[in-house]
Amino acid sequence: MFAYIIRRVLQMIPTIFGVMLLLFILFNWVGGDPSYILAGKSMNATTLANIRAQLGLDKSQFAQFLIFVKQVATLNFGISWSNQQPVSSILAARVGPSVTLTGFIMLVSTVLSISMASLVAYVRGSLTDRMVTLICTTAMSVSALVYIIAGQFWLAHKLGWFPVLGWGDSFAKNLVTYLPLPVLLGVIVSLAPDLRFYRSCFVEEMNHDYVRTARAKGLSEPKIMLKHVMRNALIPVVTSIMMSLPYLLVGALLLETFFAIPGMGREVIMAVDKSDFPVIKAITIYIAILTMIFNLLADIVYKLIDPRVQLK
Amino acid sequence: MANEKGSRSLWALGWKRLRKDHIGFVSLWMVAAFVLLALAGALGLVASGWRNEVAKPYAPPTLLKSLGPKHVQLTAENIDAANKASEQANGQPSTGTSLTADEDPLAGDLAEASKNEGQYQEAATQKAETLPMGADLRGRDVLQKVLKGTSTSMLVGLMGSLAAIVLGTIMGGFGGYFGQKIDDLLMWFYSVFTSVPDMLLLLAFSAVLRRGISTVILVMALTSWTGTFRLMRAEFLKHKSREYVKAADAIGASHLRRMFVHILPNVSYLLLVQFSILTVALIKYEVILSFLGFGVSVTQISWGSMLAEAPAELIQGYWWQMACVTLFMSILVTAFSMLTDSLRDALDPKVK
Amino acid sequence: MSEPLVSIQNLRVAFRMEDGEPFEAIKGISFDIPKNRTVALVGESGSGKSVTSMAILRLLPSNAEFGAESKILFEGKDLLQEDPHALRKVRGGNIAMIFQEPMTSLNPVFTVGDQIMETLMLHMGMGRRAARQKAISLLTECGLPEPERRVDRYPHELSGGQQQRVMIAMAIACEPKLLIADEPTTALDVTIQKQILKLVADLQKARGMSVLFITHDLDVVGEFAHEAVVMREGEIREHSEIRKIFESPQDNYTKALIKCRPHLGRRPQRLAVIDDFMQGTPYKEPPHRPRGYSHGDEIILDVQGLHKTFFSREGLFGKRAFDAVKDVSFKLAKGKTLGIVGESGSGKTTVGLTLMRLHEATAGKAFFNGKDILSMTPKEFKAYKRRIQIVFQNPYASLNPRFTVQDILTEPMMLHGIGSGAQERRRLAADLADRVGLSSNALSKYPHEFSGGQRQRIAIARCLTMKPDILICDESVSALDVSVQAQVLNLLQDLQDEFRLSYLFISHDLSVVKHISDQVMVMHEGVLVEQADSDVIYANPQHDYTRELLASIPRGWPRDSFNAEGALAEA
Amino acid sequence: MRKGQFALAALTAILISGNGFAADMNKVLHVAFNAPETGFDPAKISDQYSSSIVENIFDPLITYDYLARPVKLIPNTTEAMPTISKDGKVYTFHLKHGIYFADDPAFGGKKRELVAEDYAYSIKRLLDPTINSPYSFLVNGRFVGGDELVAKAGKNTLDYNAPLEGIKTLDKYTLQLTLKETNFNMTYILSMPVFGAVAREVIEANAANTMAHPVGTGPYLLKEWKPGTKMVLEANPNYRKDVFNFAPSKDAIDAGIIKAMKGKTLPCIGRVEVSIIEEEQPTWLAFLEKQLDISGIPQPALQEALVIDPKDPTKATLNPKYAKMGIQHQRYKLQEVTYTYFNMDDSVVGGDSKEKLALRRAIAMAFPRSETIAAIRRGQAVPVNYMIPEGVGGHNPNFKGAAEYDPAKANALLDKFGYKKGADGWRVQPNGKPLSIEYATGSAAIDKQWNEYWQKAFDSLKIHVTWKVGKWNELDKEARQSKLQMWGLAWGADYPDGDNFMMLLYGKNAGDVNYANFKNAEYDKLFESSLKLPDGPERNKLYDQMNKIVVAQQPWIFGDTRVRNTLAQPYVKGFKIHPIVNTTWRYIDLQK
Repeated sequence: MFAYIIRRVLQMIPTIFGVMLLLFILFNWVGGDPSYILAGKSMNATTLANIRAQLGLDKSQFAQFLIFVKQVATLNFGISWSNQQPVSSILAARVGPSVTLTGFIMLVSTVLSISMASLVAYVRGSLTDRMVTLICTTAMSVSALVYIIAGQFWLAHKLGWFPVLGWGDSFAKNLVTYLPLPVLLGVIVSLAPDLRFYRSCFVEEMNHDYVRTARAKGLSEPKIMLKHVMRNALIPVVTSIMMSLPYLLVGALLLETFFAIPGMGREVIMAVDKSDFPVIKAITIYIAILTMIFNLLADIVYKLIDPRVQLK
Repeated sequence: MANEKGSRSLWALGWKRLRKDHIGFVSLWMVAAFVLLALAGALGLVASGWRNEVAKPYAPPTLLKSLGPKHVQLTAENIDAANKASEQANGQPSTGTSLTADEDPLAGDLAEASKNEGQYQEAATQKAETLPMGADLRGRDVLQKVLKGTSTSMLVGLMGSLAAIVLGTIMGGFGGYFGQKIDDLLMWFYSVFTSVPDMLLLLAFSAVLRRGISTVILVMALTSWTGTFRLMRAEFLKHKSREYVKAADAIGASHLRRMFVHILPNVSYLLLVQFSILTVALIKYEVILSFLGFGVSVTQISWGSMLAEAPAELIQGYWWQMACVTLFMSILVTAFSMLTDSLRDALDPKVK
Repeated sequence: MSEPLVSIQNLRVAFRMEDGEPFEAIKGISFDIPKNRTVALVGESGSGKSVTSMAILRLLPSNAEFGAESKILFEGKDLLQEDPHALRKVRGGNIAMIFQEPMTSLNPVFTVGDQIMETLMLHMGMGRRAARQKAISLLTECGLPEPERRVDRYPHELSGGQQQRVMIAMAIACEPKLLIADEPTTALDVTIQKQILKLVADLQKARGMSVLFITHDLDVVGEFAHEAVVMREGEIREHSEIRKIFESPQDNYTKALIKCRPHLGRRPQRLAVIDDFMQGTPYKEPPHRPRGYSHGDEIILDVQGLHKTFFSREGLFGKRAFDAVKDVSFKLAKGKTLGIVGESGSGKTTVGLTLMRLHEATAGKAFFNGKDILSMTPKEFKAYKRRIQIVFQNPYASLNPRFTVQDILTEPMMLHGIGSGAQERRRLAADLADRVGLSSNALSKYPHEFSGGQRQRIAIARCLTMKPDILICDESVSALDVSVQAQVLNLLQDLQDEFRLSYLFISHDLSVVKHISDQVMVMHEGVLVEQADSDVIYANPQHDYTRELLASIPRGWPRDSFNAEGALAEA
Repeated sequence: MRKGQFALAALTAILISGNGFAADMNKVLHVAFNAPETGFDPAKISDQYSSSIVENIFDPLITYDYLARPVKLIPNTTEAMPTISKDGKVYTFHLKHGIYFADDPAFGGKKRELVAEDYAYSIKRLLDPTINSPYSFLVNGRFVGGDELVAKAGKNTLDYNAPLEGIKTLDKYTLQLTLKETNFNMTYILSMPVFGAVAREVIEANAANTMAHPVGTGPYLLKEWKPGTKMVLEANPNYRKDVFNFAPSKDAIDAGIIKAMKGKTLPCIGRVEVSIIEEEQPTWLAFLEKQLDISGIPQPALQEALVIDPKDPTKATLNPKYAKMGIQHQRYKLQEVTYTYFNMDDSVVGGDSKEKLALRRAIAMAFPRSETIAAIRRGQAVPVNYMIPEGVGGHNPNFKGAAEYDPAKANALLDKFGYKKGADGWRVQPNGKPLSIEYATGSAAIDKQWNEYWQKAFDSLKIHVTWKVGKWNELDKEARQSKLQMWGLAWGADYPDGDNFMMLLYGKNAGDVNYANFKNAEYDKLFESSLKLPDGPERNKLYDQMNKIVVAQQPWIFGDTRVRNTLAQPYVKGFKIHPIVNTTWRYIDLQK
């Protein structure tokens, strides 16, 4: 186990290197020149050269990459090029709202979809099952953008059930006032696909031989469902949840934009828009690392719930 | 069991099962109808005149006229008249510029040209007050737009997922089949791509390339091949140790033959399912891309570029473009998803 | 005889198929299971034996429908009419069941102890502690070594035989009156099979319960069942005392079933097939075929010191080596058959695949016509490839399901440039299909339209397209029903006689190997333990392992091994 | 000397009860920006959003009268408007006494008074090569000795302690600026937020991050900053006593404002919360839900919010349903021009030859400007006919510079100059080469709306057009490197004088603000002459001539000048939009 973790961590190094390379190529090639943003309305060649020197853009590509390597090694990405604030403090401010928003969406959606999926799988083939599947499929066919635009317009503005937008400093205030509508919309968007996926996990498990054994033992159907099937079906479910955890940080761009929630998704767009390379680098590297860590954690959790799994 | 019924390939069996599945079969017809529509759109048989300004700006849908807001729609003539009035008040010339003929180097040429301008005069057309599905800002027919948009969105979805599938299958196939160094390399590639947030990849790729349908397709392919790669890698890995592949090895079939003649047809039903899943995903993805400003160019129209106009329209009360696109998109996507489910059941060789 | 424990009366089961048509799997059968007796339900695939066993506990899938007059009386109550609650009391309590695949039939995420305790707590109302103690004693009773330790193990941590013991422990936990065993040993090695069979027989006796034992292999039940029900295509062909079944079978099908199974005691020129009996004419066994290598045999393949090591990753950077084949040498004579027997993990299949270079050998030489085929470059080897061919075990997996039979047969010819054109290759393919006994319209069909035996014929025909010298048969008949197995064995024999093919016949089934091989080599854990002419080795095994193996073969009737008293119980 | 100064400052603080802190900390104003700010170091910013914050934190020497229209400069931290020498080169400012910076650890716990040296330091910072001020163009080459000092610094920090003739303090409260050339806009320039006074101690203590540490003498201080998300301003407790005492202009609403505000100590509002909301739908909905107190009307909401008279669309009135709610509506023309430029160095659209001119003219004539004003601007814009917009010194309302919309004549003109139609029906260049024009554009929804009209214009001329879509900074870079063919831009007044606009086509500004790379000797000569003249008929004559050159040569296609409509909730008192000052927060009150 320990050796396994060590090896997996070592394997992250080439991946991180690849991510860095990809990022570096993409953004040095196409990322735009931030000096033109900093220079403002009017500029001259000297100003521009000064700015480029200050940003380190006048160094050779190789030297710039070496700096990048050093930044990744120390996880210190310096200051933002657009507003000259430490990248770490910018991201620190952004993480909270994203995690809160996406976390609640994920939590509500997961709890609802797992419980509904197990119920629907239990009555699989019935009218209820088919209706739920049909509703889910139809619900999934509508673009998230439409849900958000229409939801904000009607639920918040026309009906006045929720504030139109906003974000406060107090967690409780956010939870009670600002979160409900975006979370509701987020759940509407993610519930249907989750429900369908989890249902298929449950249904697939119910076809296994051990279910027959459990029946032959005289267990009742609910017990079979809740004990035997659930535990097995949770394996893919938990894995998919673990894999989606890094997206907590990426946030929900559309929701953040429409509800003025100061999350990571907006920061990414803003950083790209302003060619704020340090911020882009930091976000990407952090997310890459987190993705890998969560992948590893997913495998370890997998091992915990499925004793068959051997970590090699 | 099937002997007496004559020979049927697995595809034929799948087809037979699909026909038994009413929902799946109806979905298939609906998807087929959309594909036809898309083809007709692409060939210019349908909605070729979507760019014509046939109605007044934001003309409401004919049947639901009363549900539209009653805003005054300004026209260029209003603006011209208002400007003329203020020009007169300020003593500006009523035509041309304040330049005298000898101040303007083109004055003579313009005078000469004006003799020939007759051939370019266009008769003013009567603009419709209402349209079946209403009109947009420029008075274009929303129905025509959505039909043409269907064509673009489906093209984007189908081509994008095709490209992603091809990319994912080739890479996944080589990785899974050969394993070892090639697999390590491809897996490295894969983990790099999956570790970078999609949004960044998207923004980066979009920034390099020009706007247009081909770019959207390319960006989609570049950001969505990973799912297929994973799937195909696992399948090739599984199939390469299957006995029929070993048998092919034993009879002397080359690696490429084993990969693409033997294994590929056996995993292709998964690809078909994956293809339809991806198509649906990409049709929805295009909406987000368009909203972020990476959609198709001005002379093209897609569902996404129509929905990107929706937020601004909705606050003015013009709901019909959003409703129309949502309706079309739901029908297609629902049918496509249902078809996917049915395909998955029908083509799975385990279910016989 | 007293009141039977279970009485199955006019049982009809139909499955509603995808196209809505009902498919009748059981066509109105009736039989009783008396108390304290073992009844064997014997039949080939499609006979409905498993459906019958599942029907008793109503474990059939939801598309199964029972006939209106069908009754399954258990202690006077019709199980088909019981409400779910009452039925659950019967399940696991009065009637318990064990299945063919212990691995998949146990829930992988619970310890075996938990799974046994669950039954105990459910039906016996035990507390956890008591249930655990009981589970350990049950495991002890079922012969699981170190039960205190293994009770906390997960199913995958146990071997197949151990898993089946756990299944049995679970089944007998609540003192059932009837134990239904659905092919419980089919997936197991022969030595393990023997142990499990003995365990079931012992438990039956000790507990005085009834056993319904479902199997496709008459020999297996010959050893310990009291009576047998022979089924075919949803009907009962014969139901009588086990002794009668073997000694004076009444039904032609039963007779055929007994005869078509290769037997250690005899080796006819051709094996009997079902058709020999069903046409009504009395069957006359063909004469004995002598076997063995002789001095003048031309050696076509000379394998020396074959070694194969697999590596798996372990620890931080370490590799774990696993020697699948250790220093194996043998010679294959032209026109003769060399049998390789061994249990799973013995390395016998690896030998075959390595010789085909489907795995690269770690060490060793294999001289084919004097050339070492193992050290050739892949390019050089290509020319030799067609001369050594292989028929795999699973006819369902070894044919590409997307190819028609014609594609399958012409592909090797195309790859090796046999035949002057597509036209001729098609003609050659048709000839070969005919030769292996496929009908003329077979060429345009797909593999899934054929039965297992037919598919194996296609696989053999595919090899023949290249006119090979050596055919490696890797468990080629193991997955087939006995009647079909006989046909394929006969075909192989005919082909050998006709083309002077040399066979490397790999199988775990010692009877089959004895029947077809001139020489036999026994492998155990990668090592060749014994090699000799087949008659010699069976008559006079030198190695302990060979002896153990031989002793484990079910002999059918007369029963001679572990259950001699069982026969007495009958009298 | 410095030490003594501090001691004195502390003493004055006690003696003068000048600090008339009266802001009600419970009054919170909610406003939104539609794009992120960059930071709050006056020397480093140039965007409108950052300036809006900076102007509330820092005090320039001079500012604008809140109510006077046309705009009027008044003293801010000075006793009076500066005395200007006869030659117009020497400006002398006398600072008010007893103005204090907001507290900051850099002041070591003492009150820190604003002195002339602070302004000298702040202006020098704009020259500092290490600061790269975006507004350095306003100061470079302007002060006596300035260039020499900059040259001496090279790439390093300016020597702030070296004597500089152009920027010097005569005593503690007197600042003297000496210009190399007469400049009639200097007072306007000095009123810009970037000329607000910073304290050297604070800057040096926070050298690594001056953007986040604005400490000034203005009415507000920065309480909280979440970059790109939220800014919170709080009334500065050290703010000098400032009483609302403006004279009414002839605008009707002024009477009400004076009634509500007269005599109040400013600022009244204790806290200003600024959030960033990029999308228009949420911004508008948030205003309607009273989550915002003051908001512009996003373009899509104009029809909903206003009753627009087709006869005179710019005189729109508030929709009665909102007017009834008491929502206040104000309207003014921005001091801006929008234009689309042709790159005069480009081989297809640029150049002085008549055929190139004809192409530019034809494109200008084909663009349906009135239609865009109707559909996109919803009538809330007037056409540009002169390079200088209304309200800016030098504007000529009688001049008509925009090419007449006449696509038919434009086509005939192209025919005349040999832009023949090829076999496919699209025009080729006179030399037979294919004709395709690349138009640069952003990627927002609004850009797409504009592009549709441009597409229509080019289609009507049968000229192929392609789109170069890019982020602003990418396009800006390529524009300045002369790589674009056409691009549409807007220029807003930095100060209300025509010079700020006429410089946009000055040949020496090519590659800088002269994106069109327009180099016309006559124009340049006229521009240089105009610099020497104050605003007046004499200069206007030159401007007219220059405009004629521009109209004739067509480096620009004139766009429009927007009319801004701003709404405020009923409880916002004293609210009046100012055309130059971005925010009015310090002058208003909330009475819920």
